[in-house]
Amino acid sequence: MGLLDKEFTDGNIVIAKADDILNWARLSSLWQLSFGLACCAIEMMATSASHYDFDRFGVMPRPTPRQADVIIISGTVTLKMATRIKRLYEQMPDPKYIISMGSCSNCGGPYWEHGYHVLKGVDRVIPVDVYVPGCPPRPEALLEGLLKLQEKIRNESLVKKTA
Amino acid sequence: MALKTEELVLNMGPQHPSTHGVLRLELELEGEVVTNVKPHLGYLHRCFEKHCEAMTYPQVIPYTDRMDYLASMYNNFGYVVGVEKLLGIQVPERVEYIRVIMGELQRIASHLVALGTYGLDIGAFTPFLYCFIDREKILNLFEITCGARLLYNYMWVGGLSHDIHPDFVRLTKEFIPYFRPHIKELNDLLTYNKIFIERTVNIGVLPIDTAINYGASGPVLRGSGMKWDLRKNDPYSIYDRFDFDIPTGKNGDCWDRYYVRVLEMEQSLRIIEQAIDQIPDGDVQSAIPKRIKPPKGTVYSRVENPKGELGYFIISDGSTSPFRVKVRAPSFVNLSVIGEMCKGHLVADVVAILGSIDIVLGEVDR
Amino acid sequence: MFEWLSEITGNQILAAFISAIVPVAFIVPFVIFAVWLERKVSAHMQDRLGPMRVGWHGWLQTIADFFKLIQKEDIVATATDKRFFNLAPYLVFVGSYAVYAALPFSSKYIGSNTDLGLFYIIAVSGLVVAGILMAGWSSQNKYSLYGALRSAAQIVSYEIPTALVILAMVMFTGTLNLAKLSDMQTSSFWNWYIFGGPDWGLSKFLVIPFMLVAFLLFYISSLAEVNRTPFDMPEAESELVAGYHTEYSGMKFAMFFLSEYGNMFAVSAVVSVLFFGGYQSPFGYIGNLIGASWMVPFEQVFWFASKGIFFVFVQMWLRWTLPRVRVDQLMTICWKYLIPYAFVNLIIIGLISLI
Amino acid sequence: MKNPQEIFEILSAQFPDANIQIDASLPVEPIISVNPLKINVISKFLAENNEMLFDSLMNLSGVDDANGTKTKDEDGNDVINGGTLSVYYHLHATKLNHKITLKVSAPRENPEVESVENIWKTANWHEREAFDMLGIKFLNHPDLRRILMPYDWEAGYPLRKDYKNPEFYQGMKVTY
Repeated sequence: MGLLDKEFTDGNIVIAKADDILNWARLSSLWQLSFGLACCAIEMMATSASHYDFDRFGVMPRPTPRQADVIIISGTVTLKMATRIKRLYEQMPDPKYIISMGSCSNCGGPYWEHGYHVLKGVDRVIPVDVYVPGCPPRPEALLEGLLKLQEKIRNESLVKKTA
Repeated sequence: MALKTEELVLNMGPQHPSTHGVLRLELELEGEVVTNVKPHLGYLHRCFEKHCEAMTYPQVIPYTDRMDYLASMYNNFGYVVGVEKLLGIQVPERVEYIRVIMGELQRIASHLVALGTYGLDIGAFTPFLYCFIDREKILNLFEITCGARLLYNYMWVGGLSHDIHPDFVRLTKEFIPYFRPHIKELNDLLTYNKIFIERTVNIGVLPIDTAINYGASGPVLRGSGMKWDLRKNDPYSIYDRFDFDIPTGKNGDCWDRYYVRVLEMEQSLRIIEQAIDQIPDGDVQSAIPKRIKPPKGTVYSRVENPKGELGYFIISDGSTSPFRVKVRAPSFVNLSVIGEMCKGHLVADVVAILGSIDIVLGEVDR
Repeated sequence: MFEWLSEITGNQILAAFISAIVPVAFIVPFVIFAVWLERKVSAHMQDRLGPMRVGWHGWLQTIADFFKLIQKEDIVATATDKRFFNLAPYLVFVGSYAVYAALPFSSKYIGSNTDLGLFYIIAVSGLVVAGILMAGWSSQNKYSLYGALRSAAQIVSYEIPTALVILAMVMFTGTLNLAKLSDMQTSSFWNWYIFGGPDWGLSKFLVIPFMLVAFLLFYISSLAEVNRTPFDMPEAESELVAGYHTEYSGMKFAMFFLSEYGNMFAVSAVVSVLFFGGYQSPFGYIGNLIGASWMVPFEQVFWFASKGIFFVFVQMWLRWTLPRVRVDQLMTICWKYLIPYAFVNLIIIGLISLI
Repeated sequence: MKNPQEIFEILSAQFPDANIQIDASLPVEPIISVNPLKINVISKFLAENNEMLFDSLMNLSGVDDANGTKTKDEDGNDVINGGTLSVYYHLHATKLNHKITLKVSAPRENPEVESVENIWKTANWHEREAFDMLGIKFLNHPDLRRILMPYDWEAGYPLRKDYKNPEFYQGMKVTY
């Protein structure tokens, strides 16, 4: 059944089949870089603790950027830290994704007006895939952000680079 | 011919699994032995004091939450006590009792994170998750009263933002017998574990006079054996009505600082037990002034934050927004002692010592 | 196995090649199962669920990890020493894979029935140390260097208690050949060496406590051999970021993962052969009962695998409960406690085997 | 157990030339103001004298008094020149349990204050922060450099009332 209902316009079947498997593999084993900045990091730890368990989705914290696929920017990005985050992003091997967690890393958050040392949003330094609003976002919001990211990876394709 | 050895500078950089956030420690090493530690701060400097000058008195409270985001109830508590001293207003009894209960619950939650991440630093993964399970129970209590899990904006100048939930008292009474055996379980799992003791006893010993000279406070000072707790020595709010004792360590090493926190959790349970039955009724927002314009003057108020002595120095010039607020953050001062404690230890001990002084970077960098 | 194959196929090289493939066919599915098992065991110990979304109860999780690791970009930093950097993971895998040649999976199948089985195993596990040092040194990263030096010191110094316990066992049993060792512990668990070995007599009862001590010594030093907690100094996350495989990404890191879990099973298998009767079943074979003797080898493989997996489970159990030991404490345990105990044990078992 | 008034008398008797005044008019706590270049001598006396025993410096905070003349520069925000920057010391004696607040004011142009680092080690970081935020130079401080802001931050001292945000820092836009 699955074969017939896939219309033939979007690339032939073989590519589509390979895409699905590769995308499924990438989205179901997102290894997270264990890196937290501020209050959102505590909510991220609560998410990977027993109550909201990140591990159910295959997210495993890895200490080194070389083995990480997704980096969750959880907290306020200051100017002094921004150059470090850019270098961390560059250290990660390629199919990598960014979740910007919390309004501080989305757009500077409560520090947008008088924060002379706060970077107004991490997307000025690195390309962000999913923004999770909230200050700090609840663990359920972070899980929903992760599902959004998995959604995005599911639709990626080898043929045409979406992002 | 002597072996030519060189100093190795190792960067435990802003992104490091064990630095509790964005702190960079520059270690100068001889082989594995640390000769000098130079902390580099400021990676989370969020300009709190600049915001205080631009905001009115009530608007500053959400920013105090975000300083020590593990004990934000107590940050509000310190700031609010200071402004009330400046205004000279007296808060109703009900508010005082609720503030003490919330403060002590927050102390238990903050110590749970401290003990859990300390187990992580020494290499035991499981206690961290057990501590977070108990902490979720406390966060539920906070959530039903003020709607937030981590940063509450709950204690206002002169009162509280919400009255406590009708079945808050019942839930708290259920929490106490639920949590007490868990402290014993944590002790069996980690405190009396032979390897844990091997890793923490006689590591990072801090004598009392260096502790006072460096201004260390809270569990770090009490771990060195000094019986100093602001709730007893410089009482504020209604802490003098409850009887609880102050646990102190013997020889000021990492194990003592860890164990003082475990005992303090029991003491906080005792306070909550006494306070939960005597909550008088009344309106929690009766004493909140319409426009907060304190007279021209200065005040330095200090409270016993779970991390140590949190002080607010508020200068008001008579307008509705503070002229200058300087915060004496306990983690900032406790961290300055790390250079002294780490000399002559191994790299693994630096991680243990950093975990034992339990710093929160939001407070260190403000 | 090798002899039987060379008769059928006629030439030696083809037979050698085929008998080399069989352990890989066992290791890769075992590692896929073990990584999934570790995540589920650690999860349930920590009161959470572990992988659930990737197939029923997450059984596809490791396959997904494997496919994802294939797609990862393979970063080789410019400052690294390219040749050694690329060679190191395969050398580490060879070190743990070569041990499988001497492991008796069942009476019918053993990689190569050498008489120096145990001696060969100790010698080959030295390759792992070379691979780790190469990985640590060539990635030009201070943390990797620290991790590699610590792990090399740890593996080399923990080989001495392992060798001493094996020496004691050889004195008691009289053979280095693992296949013979397993054969001697036949019929019931009472004949296993942990309970004093097959032949009745005074020496059997005298040696039981010392066999227990030998087992504990061997198991502790095998933990250190494989860098598992409480001795996981090299990848001590909290201080050394990720030890010697900090700079590795993608398939090279998967190779390290493969060799770590392969090594875990290899060491557990040696423990079960030495003390718990290798592929012997504790009660006797169903195949013999119902007269279908062709079933016996398969039962033996089942018993061999289940004993190995039980000891791997115990290693995981220890990892998620015990904190980590510091480097100098690690060395004190080895040189001041394990080795003296191993010597005394060796002498006593030697005396008993004379009776 | 002494109250600030008695301590003030003892201090002014001990150091007549350091023009010590006390200002108890404003609420909550009386403040003893001292000459900035004499602060380390006075602090040593306060710490060692066995009637005082001020062994713990609770808090050291730099404040921009903003009492100079305000002028508008070309694009509209005001610049303060003249006036003073002051440093408040909150001292506490743990054994005798009394507290005082010292205040030191230095001119805004080149604010110089003696460092009390050798008496209370905790002052080291507090003074570095006061320097970082307000530009108050502490004489013979072991290593006076920025503590919170990036080391190469040339856009002045952020907590001054007339501080203006730089447009860019290392290629990143600072203002919103």
